[in-house]
Amino acid sequence: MEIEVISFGKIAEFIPQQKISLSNVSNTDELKVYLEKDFPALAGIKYKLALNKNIVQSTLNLNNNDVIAIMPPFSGG
Amino acid sequence: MEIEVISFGKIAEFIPQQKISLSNVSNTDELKVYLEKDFPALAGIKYKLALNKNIVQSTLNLNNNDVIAIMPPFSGG
Amino acid sequence: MSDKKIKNIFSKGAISPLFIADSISKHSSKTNIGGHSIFMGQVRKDEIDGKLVAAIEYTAYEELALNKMHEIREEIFNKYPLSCMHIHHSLGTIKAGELCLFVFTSSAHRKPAIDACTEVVERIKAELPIWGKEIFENDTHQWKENI
Amino acid sequence: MSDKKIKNIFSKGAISPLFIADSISKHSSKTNIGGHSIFMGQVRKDEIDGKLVAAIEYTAYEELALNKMHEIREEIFNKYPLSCMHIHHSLGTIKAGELCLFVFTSSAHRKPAIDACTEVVERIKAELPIWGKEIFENDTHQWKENI
Repeated sequence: MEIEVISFGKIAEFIPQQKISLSNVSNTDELKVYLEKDFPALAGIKYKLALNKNIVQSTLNLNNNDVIAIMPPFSGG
Repeated sequence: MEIEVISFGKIAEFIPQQKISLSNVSNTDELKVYLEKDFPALAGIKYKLALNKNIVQSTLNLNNNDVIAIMPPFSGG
Repeated sequence: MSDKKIKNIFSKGAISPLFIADSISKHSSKTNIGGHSIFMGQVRKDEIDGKLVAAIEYTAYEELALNKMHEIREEIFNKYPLSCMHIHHSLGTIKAGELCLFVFTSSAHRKPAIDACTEVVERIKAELPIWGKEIFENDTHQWKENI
Repeated sequence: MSDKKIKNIFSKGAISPLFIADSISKHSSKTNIGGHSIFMGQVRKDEIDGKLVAAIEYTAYEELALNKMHEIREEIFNKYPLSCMHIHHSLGTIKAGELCLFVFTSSAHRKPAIDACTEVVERIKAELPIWGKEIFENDTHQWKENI
Protein backbone atom coordinates (compact mmCIF):
# COMPACT_ATOMS: atom_id res chain seq x y z
CA MET A 1 0.00 0.00 0.00
CA GLU A 2 0.98 3.59 -0.47
CA ILE A 3 0.61 6.31 2.15
CA GLU A 4 1.35 10.02 2.11
CA VAL A 5 3.64 11.39 4.79
CA ILE A 6 3.56 15.05 5.84
CA SER A 7 5.63 16.56 8.60
CA PHE A 8 5.85 19.74 10.66
CA GLY A 9 8.21 21.85 12.72
CA LYS A 10 11.71 20.56 13.15
CA ILE A 11 10.73 17.16 11.72
CA ALA A 12 9.94 18.84 8.39
CA GLU A 13 13.62 19.77 8.24
CA PHE A 14 14.62 16.15 7.68
CA ILE A 15 11.42 14.39 6.51
CA PRO A 16 9.93 16.22 3.53
CA GLN A 17 6.42 15.52 2.30
CA GLN A 18 6.48 12.27 0.32
CA LYS A 19 4.60 9.16 -0.71
CA ILE A 20 5.88 5.92 0.77
CA SER A 21 5.19 2.40 -0.43
CA LEU A 22 4.81 0.04 2.48
CA SER A 23 4.94 -3.71 2.73
CA ASN A 24 4.81 -5.59 6.03
CA VAL A 25 3.47 -2.48 7.76
CA SER A 26 -0.19 -2.64 8.70
CA ASN A 27 -0.64 -0.25 11.63
CA THR A 28 0.72 2.96 13.12
CA ASP A 29 2.96 1.19 15.66
CA GLU A 30 4.69 -0.70 12.87
CA LEU A 31 4.89 2.51 10.88
CA LYS A 32 6.79 4.20 13.71
CA VAL A 33 9.39 1.43 13.69
CA TYR A 34 9.65 1.77 9.92
CA LEU A 35 9.99 5.57 10.04
CA GLU A 36 12.57 5.55 12.82
CA LYS A 37 14.69 3.11 10.81
CA ASP A 38 14.34 5.11 7.60
CA PHE A 39 14.85 8.47 9.34
CA PRO A 40 17.18 7.79 12.27
CA ALA A 41 16.92 11.41 13.47
CA LEU A 42 13.27 10.69 14.35
CA ALA A 43 14.23 8.03 16.89
CA GLY A 44 15.80 10.57 19.23
CA ILE A 45 12.90 13.02 19.50
CA LYS A 46 9.38 13.11 20.86
CA TYR A 47 6.68 13.10 18.20
CA LYS A 48 3.04 12.25 17.62
CA LEU A 49 1.33 10.89 14.54
CA ALA A 50 -1.95 11.98 13.05
CA LEU A 51 -3.83 9.66 10.73
CA ASN A 52 -6.11 11.42 8.24
CA LYS A 53 -6.23 14.53 10.46
CA ASN A 54 -6.88 12.70 13.73
CA ILE A 55 -4.23 12.47 16.39
CA VAL A 56 -3.23 8.84 16.95
CA GLN A 57 -3.80 7.97 20.61
CA SER A 58 -3.45 4.19 20.33
CA THR A 59 -2.41 2.09 17.38
CA LEU A 60 -4.61 2.29 14.27
CA ASN A 61 -4.65 0.17 11.13
CA LEU A 62 -3.36 1.75 7.95
CA ASN A 63 -5.08 1.72 4.59
CA ASN A 64 -3.99 2.58 1.10
CA ASN A 65 -3.85 6.36 0.49
CA ASP A 66 -3.91 7.25 4.17
CA VAL A 67 -2.27 10.53 5.14
CA ILE A 68 0.11 10.33 8.08
CA ALA A 69 1.36 13.51 9.75
CA ILE A 70 4.50 13.42 11.89
CA MET A 71 4.35 16.14 14.52
CA PRO A 72 6.99 17.26 17.04
CA PRO A 73 5.86 18.73 20.40
CA PHE A 74 3.49 21.67 19.95
CA SER A 75 4.65 25.19 20.67
CA GLY A 76 1.78 27.50 19.81
CA GLY A 77 0.62 30.47 21.83
CA MET B 1 -14.55 68.26 70.50
CA GLU B 2 -15.67 68.75 66.95
CA ILE B 3 -15.32 66.21 64.16
CA GLU B 4 -16.21 66.30 60.50
CA VAL B 5 -18.47 63.58 59.16
CA ILE B 6 -18.52 62.60 55.49
CA SER B 7 -20.55 59.80 53.98
CA PHE B 8 -20.85 57.82 50.79
CA GLY B 9 -23.22 55.73 48.69
CA LYS B 10 -26.66 55.13 50.13
CA ILE B 11 -25.59 56.52 53.51
CA ALA B 12 -24.98 59.91 51.88
CA GLU B 13 -28.71 59.94 51.11
CA PHE B 14 -29.56 60.40 54.80
CA ILE B 15 -26.35 61.63 56.44
CA PRO B 16 -25.04 64.70 54.64
CA GLN B 17 -21.54 66.05 55.20
CA GLN B 18 -21.51 67.96 58.50
CA LYS B 19 -19.54 68.99 61.55
CA ILE B 20 -20.60 67.38 64.81
CA SER B 21 -19.80 68.55 68.34
CA LEU B 22 -19.23 65.61 70.61
CA SER B 23 -19.18 65.29 74.34
CA ASN B 24 -18.85 61.97 76.16
CA VAL B 25 -17.60 60.32 72.94
CA SER B 26 -13.90 59.49 72.93
CA ASN B 27 -13.43 56.65 70.46
CA THR B 28 -14.90 55.16 67.28
CA ASP B 29 -16.96 52.52 69.10
CA GLU B 30 -18.72 55.20 71.13
CA LEU B 31 -19.12 57.25 67.97
CA LYS B 32 -20.98 54.39 66.29
CA VAL B 33 -23.47 54.26 69.15
CA TYR B 34 -23.88 58.03 68.91
CA LEU B 35 -24.38 57.98 65.14
CA GLU B 36 -26.87 55.12 65.20
CA LYS B 37 -28.94 56.99 67.76
CA ASP B 38 -28.77 60.26 65.83
CA PHE B 39 -29.40 58.58 62.46
CA PRO B 40 -31.59 55.55 63.16
CA ALA B 41 -31.45 54.44 59.49
CA LEU B 42 -27.76 53.66 60.02
CA ALA B 43 -28.49 51.04 62.66
CA GLY B 44 -30.10 48.73 60.11
CA ILE B 45 -27.30 48.59 57.56
CA LYS B 46 -23.72 47.35 57.28
CA TYR B 47 -21.13 50.10 57.24
CA LYS B 48 -17.49 50.80 57.95
CA LEU B 49 -15.82 53.90 59.33
CA ALA B 50 -12.64 55.52 58.12
CA LEU B 51 -10.75 57.87 60.44
CA ASN B 52 -8.64 60.46 58.65
CA LYS B 53 -8.59 58.32 55.46
CA ASN B 54 -7.72 55.06 57.20
CA ILE B 55 -10.27 52.28 57.48
CA VAL B 56 -11.10 51.60 61.11
CA GLN B 57 -10.34 47.96 61.89
CA SER B 58 -10.56 48.14 65.68
CA THR B 59 -11.58 51.01 67.91
CA LEU B 60 -9.49 54.20 67.67
CA ASN B 61 -9.46 57.29 69.87
CA LEU B 62 -10.94 60.46 68.43
CA ASN B 63 -9.33 63.88 68.45
CA ASN B 64 -10.60 67.34 67.73
CA ASN B 65 -10.93 68.03 63.97
CA ASP B 66 -10.78 64.36 63.00
CA VAL B 67 -12.53 63.40 59.77
CA ILE B 68 -14.80 60.39 60.00
CA ALA B 69 -16.14 58.74 56.83
CA ILE B 70 -19.18 56.48 57.00
CA MET B 71 -19.08 53.92 54.20
CA PRO B 72 -21.68 51.33 53.14
CA PRO B 73 -20.50 48.04 51.52
CA PHE B 74 -18.26 48.66 48.51
CA SER B 75 -19.55 48.00 45.02
CA GLY B 76 -16.81 48.99 42.61
CA GLY B 77 -15.67 47.09 39.54
CA MET C 1 5.02 51.66 52.45
CA SER C 2 7.46 52.59 49.70
CA ASP C 3 7.89 56.12 48.47
CA LYS C 4 6.70 55.29 44.96
CA LYS C 5 4.28 57.81 43.57
CA ILE C 6 0.60 57.05 44.15
CA LYS C 7 -1.03 56.54 40.74
CA ASN C 8 -4.51 57.75 39.95
CA ILE C 9 -6.80 54.94 38.77
CA PHE C 10 -9.91 57.06 38.38
CA SER C 11 -11.20 58.82 35.33
CA LYS C 12 -14.54 60.37 34.49
CA GLY C 13 -16.78 58.38 32.15
CA ALA C 14 -16.51 55.04 30.39
CA ILE C 15 -13.22 53.41 29.40
CA SER C 16 -12.97 53.33 25.62
CA PRO C 17 -11.72 50.35 23.61
CA LEU C 18 -9.29 52.71 21.85
CA PHE C 19 -7.75 53.66 25.18
CA ILE C 20 -7.27 49.95 25.83
CA ALA C 21 -5.70 49.46 22.37
CA ASP C 22 -3.33 52.33 23.05
CA SER C 23 -2.39 50.83 26.40
CA ILE C 24 -1.67 47.47 24.73
CA SER C 25 0.43 49.11 21.95
CA LYS C 26 2.67 50.79 24.48
CA HIS C 27 3.94 47.37 25.55
CA SER C 28 5.40 46.35 22.19
CA SER C 29 8.74 47.89 23.15
CA LYS C 30 8.85 45.80 26.35
CA THR C 31 10.25 42.73 24.66
CA ASN C 32 10.73 40.81 27.91
CA ILE C 33 6.93 40.41 28.13
CA GLY C 34 5.47 37.09 26.95
CA GLY C 35 1.91 37.26 28.32
CA HIS C 36 -0.69 39.92 29.00
CA SER C 37 -3.86 39.40 31.00
CA ILE C 38 -6.76 41.83 30.90
CA PHE C 39 -10.00 42.02 32.82
CA MET C 40 -12.71 44.48 31.84
CA GLY C 41 -15.91 45.16 33.75
CA GLN C 42 -18.93 46.11 31.65
CA VAL C 43 -22.19 47.60 32.95
CA ARG C 44 -25.01 45.07 32.59
CA LYS C 45 -28.57 46.00 31.67
CA ASP C 46 -29.90 43.89 34.54
CA GLU C 47 -33.61 43.55 35.08
CA ILE C 48 -34.54 44.10 38.74
CA ASP C 49 -38.22 43.94 39.75
CA GLY C 50 -39.23 44.55 36.16
CA LYS C 51 -37.01 47.61 35.74
CA LEU C 52 -33.97 47.74 33.46
CA VAL C 53 -30.64 49.20 34.55
CA ALA C 54 -29.79 52.04 32.16
CA ALA C 55 -26.49 53.05 33.76
CA ILE C 56 -24.38 52.85 36.90
CA GLU C 57 -23.18 56.03 38.54
CA TYR C 58 -19.87 55.44 40.31
CA THR C 59 -18.56 57.50 43.20
CA ALA C 60 -15.54 56.80 45.38
CA TYR C 61 -13.76 57.98 48.48
CA GLU C 62 -10.94 58.78 46.13
CA GLU C 63 -8.06 59.48 48.50
CA LEU C 64 -8.71 56.37 50.56
CA ALA C 65 -9.20 54.27 47.43
CA LEU C 66 -5.94 55.46 45.89
CA ASN C 67 -4.01 54.78 49.10
CA LYS C 68 -5.51 51.32 49.30
CA MET C 69 -4.85 50.63 45.60
CA HIS C 70 -1.25 51.68 46.15
CA GLU C 71 -0.94 49.12 48.96
CA ILE C 72 -2.53 46.42 46.80
CA ARG C 73 -0.22 47.29 43.90
CA GLU C 74 2.88 46.96 46.11
CA GLU C 75 1.69 43.65 47.51
CA ILE C 76 0.94 42.24 44.07
CA PHE C 77 4.32 43.33 42.70
CA ASN C 78 5.99 41.65 45.67
CA LYS C 79 3.99 38.46 45.16
CA TYR C 80 4.25 38.05 41.36
CA PRO C 81 7.12 38.65 38.90
CA LEU C 82 5.22 41.25 36.85
CA SER C 83 6.56 43.58 34.21
CA CYS C 84 3.61 45.99 34.44
CA MET C 85 0.23 46.53 35.98
CA HIS C 86 -2.31 49.16 34.92
CA ILE C 87 -5.65 49.82 36.59
CA HIS C 88 -8.44 52.14 35.49
CA HIS C 89 -11.83 52.59 37.14
CA SER C 90 -14.56 54.90 35.90
CA LEU C 91 -16.33 57.51 37.98
CA GLY C 92 -19.60 59.18 37.02
CA THR C 93 -22.36 57.72 34.89
CA ILE C 94 -21.49 54.66 32.78
CA LYS C 95 -24.21 53.39 30.48
CA ALA C 96 -25.15 49.73 30.09
CA GLY C 97 -22.73 48.14 27.61
CA GLU C 98 -19.90 50.51 28.47
CA LEU C 99 -16.69 49.57 30.27
CA CYS C 100 -16.12 50.72 33.86
CA LEU C 101 -13.04 48.73 34.91
CA PHE C 102 -9.81 47.85 33.11
CA VAL C 103 -7.11 45.76 34.80
CA PHE C 104 -4.02 44.94 32.73
CA THR C 105 -1.06 42.86 33.92
CA SER C 106 1.98 41.65 31.97
CA SER C 107 4.81 39.25 32.70
CA ALA C 108 7.49 37.18 30.96
CA HIS C 109 5.41 34.01 31.28
CA ARG C 110 1.65 33.73 31.30
CA LYS C 111 0.91 32.46 34.79
CA PRO C 112 1.94 35.48 36.90
CA ALA C 113 0.07 37.87 34.59
CA ILE C 114 -3.11 35.75 34.78
CA ASP C 115 -2.98 35.12 38.53
CA ALA C 116 -2.14 38.74 39.37
CA CYS C 117 -4.95 40.04 37.17
CA THR C 118 -7.53 37.81 38.85
CA GLU C 119 -6.31 38.69 42.34
CA VAL C 120 -6.30 42.43 41.63
CA VAL C 121 -9.87 42.30 40.32
CA GLU C 122 -11.04 40.50 43.46
CA ARG C 123 -9.25 42.96 45.71
CA ILE C 124 -10.57 46.02 43.86
CA LYS C 125 -14.11 44.75 44.34
CA ALA C 126 -13.64 43.87 48.00
CA GLU C 127 -11.34 46.57 49.28
CA LEU C 128 -11.73 49.82 47.36
CA PRO C 129 -14.28 52.34 48.68
CA ILE C 130 -16.22 52.71 45.42
CA TRP C 131 -20.00 52.71 45.12
CA GLY C 132 -22.23 51.98 42.16
CA LYS C 133 -25.71 53.43 41.96
CA GLU C 134 -27.81 51.47 39.49
CA ILE C 135 -29.99 53.92 37.62
CA PHE C 136 -33.10 52.41 36.08
CA GLU C 137 -34.68 53.49 32.81
CA ASN C 138 -37.49 55.17 34.79
CA ASP C 139 -34.90 57.26 36.72
CA THR C 140 -35.36 55.46 40.03
CA HIS C 141 -32.25 53.85 41.47
CA GLN C 142 -30.84 51.27 43.84
CA TRP C 143 -27.35 50.87 45.30
CA LYS C 144 -25.33 47.98 43.91
CA GLU C 145 -23.67 45.61 46.37
CA ASN C 146 -20.73 43.34 45.54
CA ILE C 147 -21.41 39.87 46.87
CA MET D 1 -19.71 16.81 17.64
CA SER D 2 -22.26 19.49 16.90
CA ASP D 3 -22.88 20.80 13.41
CA LYS D 4 -21.80 24.35 14.31
CA LYS D 5 -19.54 25.90 11.72
CA ILE D 6 -15.84 25.45 12.36
CA LYS D 7 -14.32 28.90 12.89
CA ASN D 8 -10.92 29.86 11.58
CA ILE D 9 -8.60 31.06 14.34
CA PHE D 10 -5.57 31.64 12.11
CA SER D 11 -4.46 34.77 10.39
CA LYS D 12 -1.22 35.79 8.74
CA GLY D 13 0.99 38.17 10.70
CA ALA D 14 0.78 39.84 14.09
CA ILE D 15 -2.50 40.66 15.88
CA SER D 16 -2.90 44.43 16.08
CA PRO D 17 -4.12 46.29 19.16
CA LEU D 18 -6.70 48.02 16.94
CA PHE D 19 -8.15 44.66 15.95
CA ILE D 20 -8.47 43.90 19.67
CA ALA D 21 -10.14 47.28 20.31
CA ASP D 22 -12.59 46.57 17.51
CA SER D 23 -13.34 43.16 18.96
CA ILE D 24 -14.00 44.73 22.38
CA SER D 25 -16.26 47.44 20.91
CA LYS D 26 -18.46 44.87 19.25
CA HIS D 27 -19.55 43.67 22.69
CA SER D 28 -21.10 46.94 23.85
CA SER D 29 -24.46 45.89 22.42
CA LYS D 30 -24.36 42.64 24.43
CA THR D 31 -25.69 44.18 27.61
CA ASN D 32 -25.96 40.88 29.46
CA ILE D 33 -22.16 40.80 29.70
CA GLY D 34 -20.61 41.96 32.98
CA GLY D 35 -17.03 40.73 32.64
CA HIS D 36 -14.51 40.21 29.86
CA SER D 37 -11.24 38.33 30.20
CA ILE D 38 -8.45 38.61 27.65
CA PHE D 39 -5.15 36.83 27.29
CA MET D 40 -2.57 37.98 24.76
CA GLY D 41 0.67 36.22 23.90
CA GLN D 42 3.56 38.47 22.89
CA VAL D 43 6.82 37.34 21.26
CA ARG D 44 9.73 37.74 23.68
CA LYS D 45 13.21 38.84 22.64
CA ASP D 46 14.74 35.97 24.62
CA GLU D 47 18.48 35.58 24.80
CA ILE D 48 19.55 31.99 24.15
CA ASP D 49 23.26 31.12 24.16
CA GLY D 50 24.09 34.76 23.58
CA LYS D 51 21.74 35.15 20.61
CA LEU D 52 18.59 37.30 20.66
CA VAL D 53 15.25 36.13 19.31
CA ALA D 54 14.21 38.56 16.55
CA ALA D 55 10.94 36.82 15.63
CA ILE D 56 8.97 33.60 15.82
CA GLU D 57 7.73 31.99 12.65
CA TYR D 58 4.51 30.07 13.33
CA THR D 59 3.24 27.18 11.25
CA ALA D 60 0.34 24.85 12.00
CA TYR D 61 -1.35 21.71 10.81
CA GLU D 62 -4.29 23.97 10.17
CA GLU D 63 -7.10 21.50 9.52
CA LEU D 64 -6.26 19.39 12.54
CA ALA D 65 -5.81 22.51 14.70
CA LEU D 66 -9.18 23.92 13.67
CA ASN D 67 -10.95 20.64 14.35
CA LYS D 68 -9.31 20.42 17.75
CA MET D 69 -10.10 24.07 18.53
CA HIS D 70 -13.72 23.39 17.61
CA GLU D 71 -13.82 20.52 20.11
CA ILE D 72 -12.21 22.68 22.81
CA ARG D 73 -14.67 25.49 22.11
CA GLU D 74 -17.65 23.16 22.51
CA GLU D 75 -16.29 21.72 25.73
CA ILE D 76 -15.61 25.16 27.19
CA PHE D 77 -19.09 26.42 26.27
CA ASN D 78 -20.58 23.34 27.94
CA LYS D 79 -18.47 23.86 31.06
CA TYR D 80 -18.89 27.63 31.60
CA PRO D 81 -21.86 30.00 31.16
CA LEU D 82 -20.13 32.16 28.55
CA SER D 83 -21.66 34.82 26.34
CA CYS D 84 -18.82 34.77 23.80
CA MET D 85 -15.40 33.38 23.09
CA HIS D 86 -13.01 34.61 20.41
CA ILE D 87 -9.62 33.08 19.58
CA HIS D 88 -6.98 34.35 17.18
CA HIS D 89 -3.55 32.85 16.56
CA SER D 90 -0.97 34.26 14.18
CA LEU D 91 0.79 32.32 11.45
CA GLY D 92 3.96 33.45 9.68
CA THR D 93 6.68 35.65 11.09
CA ILE D 94 5.85 37.64 14.22
CA LYS D 95 8.52 40.01 15.45
CA ALA D 96 9.58 40.37 19.09
CA GLY D 97 7.14 42.71 20.84
CA GLU D 98 4.23 41.80 18.54
CA LEU D 99 1.15 39.84 19.57
CA CYS D 100 0.68 36.26 18.34
CA LEU D 101 -2.28 35.03 20.43
CA PHE D 102 -5.55 36.68 21.47
CA VAL D 103 -8.09 34.83 23.62
CA PHE D 104 -11.23 36.75 24.61
CA THR D 105 -14.06 35.40 26.78
CA SER D 106 -17.13 37.18 28.16
CA SER D 107 -19.83 36.28 30.65
CA ALA D 108 -22.48 37.87 32.87
CA HIS D 109 -20.26 37.55 35.95
CA ARG D 110 -16.50 37.66 36.09
CA LYS D 111 -15.56 34.18 37.23
CA PRO D 112 -16.63 32.11 34.21
CA ALA D 113 -14.95 34.55 31.80
CA ILE D 114 -11.70 34.45 33.78
CA ASP D 115 -11.66 30.67 34.30
CA ALA D 116 -12.60 29.89 30.71
CA CYS D 117 -9.93 32.23 29.35
CA THR D 118 -7.21 30.60 31.44
CA GLU D 119 -8.33 27.11 30.50
CA VAL D 120 -8.50 27.90 26.79
CA VAL D 121 -4.98 29.36 26.82
CA GLU D 122 -3.63 26.22 28.50
CA ARG D 123 -5.42 23.96 26.05
CA ILE D 124 -4.28 25.94 23.00
CA LYS D 125 -0.68 25.58 24.10
CA ALA D 126 -0.97 21.89 24.93
CA GLU D 127 -3.33 20.57 22.28
CA LEU D 128 -3.13 22.59 19.07
CA PRO D 129 -0.63 21.43 16.43
CA ILE D 130 1.16 24.75 16.05
CA TRP D 131 4.92 25.21 15.93
CA GLY D 132 7.05 28.24 16.65
CA LYS D 133 10.48 28.62 15.07
CA GLU D 134 12.54 31.13 17.02
CA ILE D 135 14.57 33.12 14.53
CA PHE D 136 17.65 34.77 15.96
CA GLU D 137 19.04 38.10 14.91
CA ASN D 138 21.88 36.30 13.08
CA ASP D 139 19.31 34.31 11.03
CA THR D 140 19.98 30.98 12.74
CA HIS D 141 16.96 29.39 14.43
CA GLN D 142 15.76 26.90 16.99
CA TRP D 143 12.35 25.30 17.50
CA LYS D 144 10.38 26.52 20.48
CA GLU D 145 8.91 23.96 22.87
CA ASN D 146 6.04 24.61 25.26
CA ILE D 147 6.91 23.23 28.65
